[in-house]
Amino acid sequence: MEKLKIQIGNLEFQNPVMTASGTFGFGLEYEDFFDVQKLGAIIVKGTTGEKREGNPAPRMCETPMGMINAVGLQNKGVDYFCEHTYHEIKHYKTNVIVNVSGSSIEEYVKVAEKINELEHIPAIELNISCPNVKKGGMGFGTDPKMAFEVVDAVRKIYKKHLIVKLSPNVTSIAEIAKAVESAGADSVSMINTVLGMAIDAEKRKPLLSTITAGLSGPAIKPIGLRCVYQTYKAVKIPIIGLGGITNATDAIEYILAGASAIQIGTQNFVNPRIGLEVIEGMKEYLDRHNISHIWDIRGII
Amino acid sequence: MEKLKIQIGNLEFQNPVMTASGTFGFGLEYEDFFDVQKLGAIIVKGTTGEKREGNPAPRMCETPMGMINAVGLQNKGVDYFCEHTYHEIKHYKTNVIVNVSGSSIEEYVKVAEKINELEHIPAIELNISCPNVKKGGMGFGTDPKMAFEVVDAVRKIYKKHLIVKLSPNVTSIAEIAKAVESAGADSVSMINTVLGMAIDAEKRKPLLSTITAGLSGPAIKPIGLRCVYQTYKAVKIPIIGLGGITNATDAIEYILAGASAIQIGTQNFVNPRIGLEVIEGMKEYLDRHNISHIWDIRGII
Amino acid sequence: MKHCDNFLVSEKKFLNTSFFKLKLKSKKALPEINPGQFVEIQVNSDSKVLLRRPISINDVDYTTNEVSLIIQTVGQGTKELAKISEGEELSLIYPLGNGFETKGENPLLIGGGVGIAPLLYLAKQFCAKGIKPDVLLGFRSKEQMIALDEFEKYSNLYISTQDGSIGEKGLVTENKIFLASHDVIYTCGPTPMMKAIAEHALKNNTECFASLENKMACGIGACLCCVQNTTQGHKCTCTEGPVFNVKDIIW
Amino acid sequence: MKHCDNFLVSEKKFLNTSFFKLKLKSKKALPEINPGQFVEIQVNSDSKVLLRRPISINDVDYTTNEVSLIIQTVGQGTKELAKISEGEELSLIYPLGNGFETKGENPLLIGGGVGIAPLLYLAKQFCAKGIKPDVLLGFRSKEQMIALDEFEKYSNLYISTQDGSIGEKGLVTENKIFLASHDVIYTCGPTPMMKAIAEHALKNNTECFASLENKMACGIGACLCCVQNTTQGHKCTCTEGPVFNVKDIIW
Repeated sequence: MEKLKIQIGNLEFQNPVMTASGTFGFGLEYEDFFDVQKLGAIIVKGTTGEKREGNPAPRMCETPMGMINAVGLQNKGVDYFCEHTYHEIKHYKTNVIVNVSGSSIEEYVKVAEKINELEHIPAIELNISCPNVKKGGMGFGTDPKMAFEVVDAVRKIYKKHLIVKLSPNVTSIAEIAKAVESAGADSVSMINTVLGMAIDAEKRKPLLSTITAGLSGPAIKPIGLRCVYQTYKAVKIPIIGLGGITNATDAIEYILAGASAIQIGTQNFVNPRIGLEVIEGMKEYLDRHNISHIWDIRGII
Repeated sequence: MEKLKIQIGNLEFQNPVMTASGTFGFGLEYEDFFDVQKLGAIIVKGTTGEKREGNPAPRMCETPMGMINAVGLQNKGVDYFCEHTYHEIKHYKTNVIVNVSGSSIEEYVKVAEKINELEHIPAIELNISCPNVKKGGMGFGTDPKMAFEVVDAVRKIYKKHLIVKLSPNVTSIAEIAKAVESAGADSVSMINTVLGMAIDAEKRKPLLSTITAGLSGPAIKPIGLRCVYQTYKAVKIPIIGLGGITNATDAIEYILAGASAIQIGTQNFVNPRIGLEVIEGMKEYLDRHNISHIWDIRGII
Repeated sequence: MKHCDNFLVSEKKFLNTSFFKLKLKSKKALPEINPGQFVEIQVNSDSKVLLRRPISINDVDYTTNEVSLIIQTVGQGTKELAKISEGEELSLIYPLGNGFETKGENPLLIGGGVGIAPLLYLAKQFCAKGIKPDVLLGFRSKEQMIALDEFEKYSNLYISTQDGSIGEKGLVTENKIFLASHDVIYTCGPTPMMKAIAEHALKNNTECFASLENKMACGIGACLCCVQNTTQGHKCTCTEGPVFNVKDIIW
Repeated sequence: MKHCDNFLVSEKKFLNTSFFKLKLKSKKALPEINPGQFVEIQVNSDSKVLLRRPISINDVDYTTNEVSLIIQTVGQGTKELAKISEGEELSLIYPLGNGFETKGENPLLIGGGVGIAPLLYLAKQFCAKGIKPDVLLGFRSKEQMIALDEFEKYSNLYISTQDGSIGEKGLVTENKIFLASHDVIYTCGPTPMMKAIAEHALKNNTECFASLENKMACGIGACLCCVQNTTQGHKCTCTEGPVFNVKDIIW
């Protein structure tokens, strides 16, 4: 599988296929379905400074070829992760990356510092784009200055690979990407969910407890591709593309748009083995088209 | 149909169902399918200062529950409209509204001035959000200051009802809406298409000549609803909601989110009689729920 | 161990105007399945319906490797499932959730609407332990009811209908068997029904387990979408449920 | 006058591994349909395929009010259409486009792949005028061909295959009948084929009409998505085409 092997910053990946935070638990949940160590990386559930209960139900509804979620960073907190969950997954022979979330710069820094100490976590994904928390979250990701500040603060204390996850809910995602690049991010991942809303017309009520929340799934793939394409022309750091990937063809489209690697999100819910199928499908595509390495077609659109 | 009769600014509508610019030609194209005068309004194809050939082919591709178009304001220019097309449609016993587009403030002003002279055109929809033209278009709709300037200039010379069509491709659509409200817009319509992109992985080519272009259809309904909801809380002028409406239920959802009226776009291509069906379906909904007027449920989410 | 496999639709039968039954045959030996567990069923890969649908298991036949599901057509997903033909295949993730334990010597099983589905397999499991349980099923009317031969075989069956068109008239909580003494109550059905049953059980110090419904995405505890608020915080209906002890539920 | 109606699938037949034929029966009398016109067909309202598919009309039977379509399964839309059963209904917008005129005393009709479909009805119209046209059909190989009994009845039929497995070996532009003299050429097929034919026709001052394909949304001239570049600027393939005089086309 040399054709799929990549290096992003100082980090090696056996292939460019990762599972998106919040859609793959801690990897453990998918062990019944395939050997999750075959993934290029597992990005585990968003982790905050303290335990969070997340938003009240209802947290999910379906839309045409999409879903909206309002989970709101429910998690057991960074200390629980370090003391318990970490020990269940640190043996994985692939990159385990922690999605780091927060409501203040101090919280991001605190979580990143603690994760920095974990030997088998070679990278974090700084989530400055969660639309489902009242304070912070997406706020940091929609203003270049705030984005710079939070990444700059984390960069000062976090010594390993720093991925920053960006929001599409902005006038120019390339501007935000440039800001986080200049603050020292090693790479960016995009797109987080698109801010959306759904209503039950019969009951005349919103379908989600938070009213507006995060849209994902095939419906948003055109938006994700566009964001990657725009950002590829604007920054030098690698881009990890996501948004609506359901098969290897979609993954190839992201690479063509400029992504160095991809993440699979919502489709994990539909097909728990999709990660493996995308790896195999990308390999098959490269073989069929006689392409010697996946990056040979990166950004050629 | 008293239940559906509305007034927006100084303009009366027999019902709140309009057809979106660029999806219904000049109304003439749909006369074989139903009496288009039953619509609340027909918003005709975007008109510019001079004739435009639009973008090269390919201009259209499909995405999951959506389509992307890159037509790029192909039209015969405002003079041709005033001298020819106008005379074919001025007899319609419903509101015929002209979508006014341009690449400069001068062009918007010039077109608006000419349309202002047409007796049977009671309103224009100022399109400051077309993603498919290189100069102007969406540029005006993504910056509050530029949006203010163009609306202010048109307001000075345009005496009838002025609708401004807004782009969802911004960090805060409510900010833009506030700017155009303060510049004297009588109402806003939203959302124009979402900037998207599609790629043919096998051919390793973009599927559209402009590479990025405008996504519409059911896929974007959650985004449209969210934009209307956010804007309803921010401005006093009425909102005309659009984006992915395929039936009366979708239309009711937009009203619940805060829209005073709605437009049907892409679905006109799938079901040429959809306008009529939505009018009938909204009436049936109000009867079934014992609601005496459509605005009784406006913005109650 | 959870599985994700294609099953063959070996039988499809409409039970009334809105309920239909699917028998789905596995190509391999079925794993052990507990009553109250469910499957996540993929509607159709051509469909605009994106996510799987959680459907509780109505019955299991280990000899033929078949599971039975009773499905109510309520939305786009189930409407499309109703169009499937015998001989076609469906992808299932199974078995999911904790399921019911078979506790109690004198249990009462109460189902309402499509919530009756998992109680058949639960009644059968009680019978296998030598206990023929009391089963109380509630419907709006006779027309909403389905054929209950199987339930009659594996339980002492009681019926309530709201219009009295069959069985006792009124809610299940007004049925005489509900008011009789039982050591454990199991219930699955509409939330107001389960809530009323839970209140009664708590008041009478009867152990009571309710199988809850919730909008679900993954079904395996990854997405955290389907949480139920409980005295111990948010719990995933898919993995920590769907069966909850009613004393833990914050309705 | 355009119509939007449901048609009954009265016959469905697979013609080879990727082509199938649908006979669709109208519930009312068919309007006059010209050869080369097309329909916009809705795939399935449950499908994630949003837009209709433009399909050219292969034949018309006014006595039974049936239109025939030959469809090649190429993408998601046509793949789903291939799953439809006889007795089901499909929504059609029809008849669309300008269609072919029947000009010429000694015409040649050239089809390639699924582009052969509209030429049958065109040949029939010529026969109705007392002219049995020359028809030249090109396929990659015998396996890609379909039964041509109908064409044999209404034309002097010539075949080219790229591998020579039937008819003359080579491209249609190498076929002896192509090199013979005709006063008007009509063509429908892959763009490279039509372009080569057009060049030949222009060189020889033969009138030539080509039926073009394009990605379409509305089919009725409203969306301006399906434009073809011509010497008179962008023209809608759906209303100003699909048939163009090749001297106007900017390929």
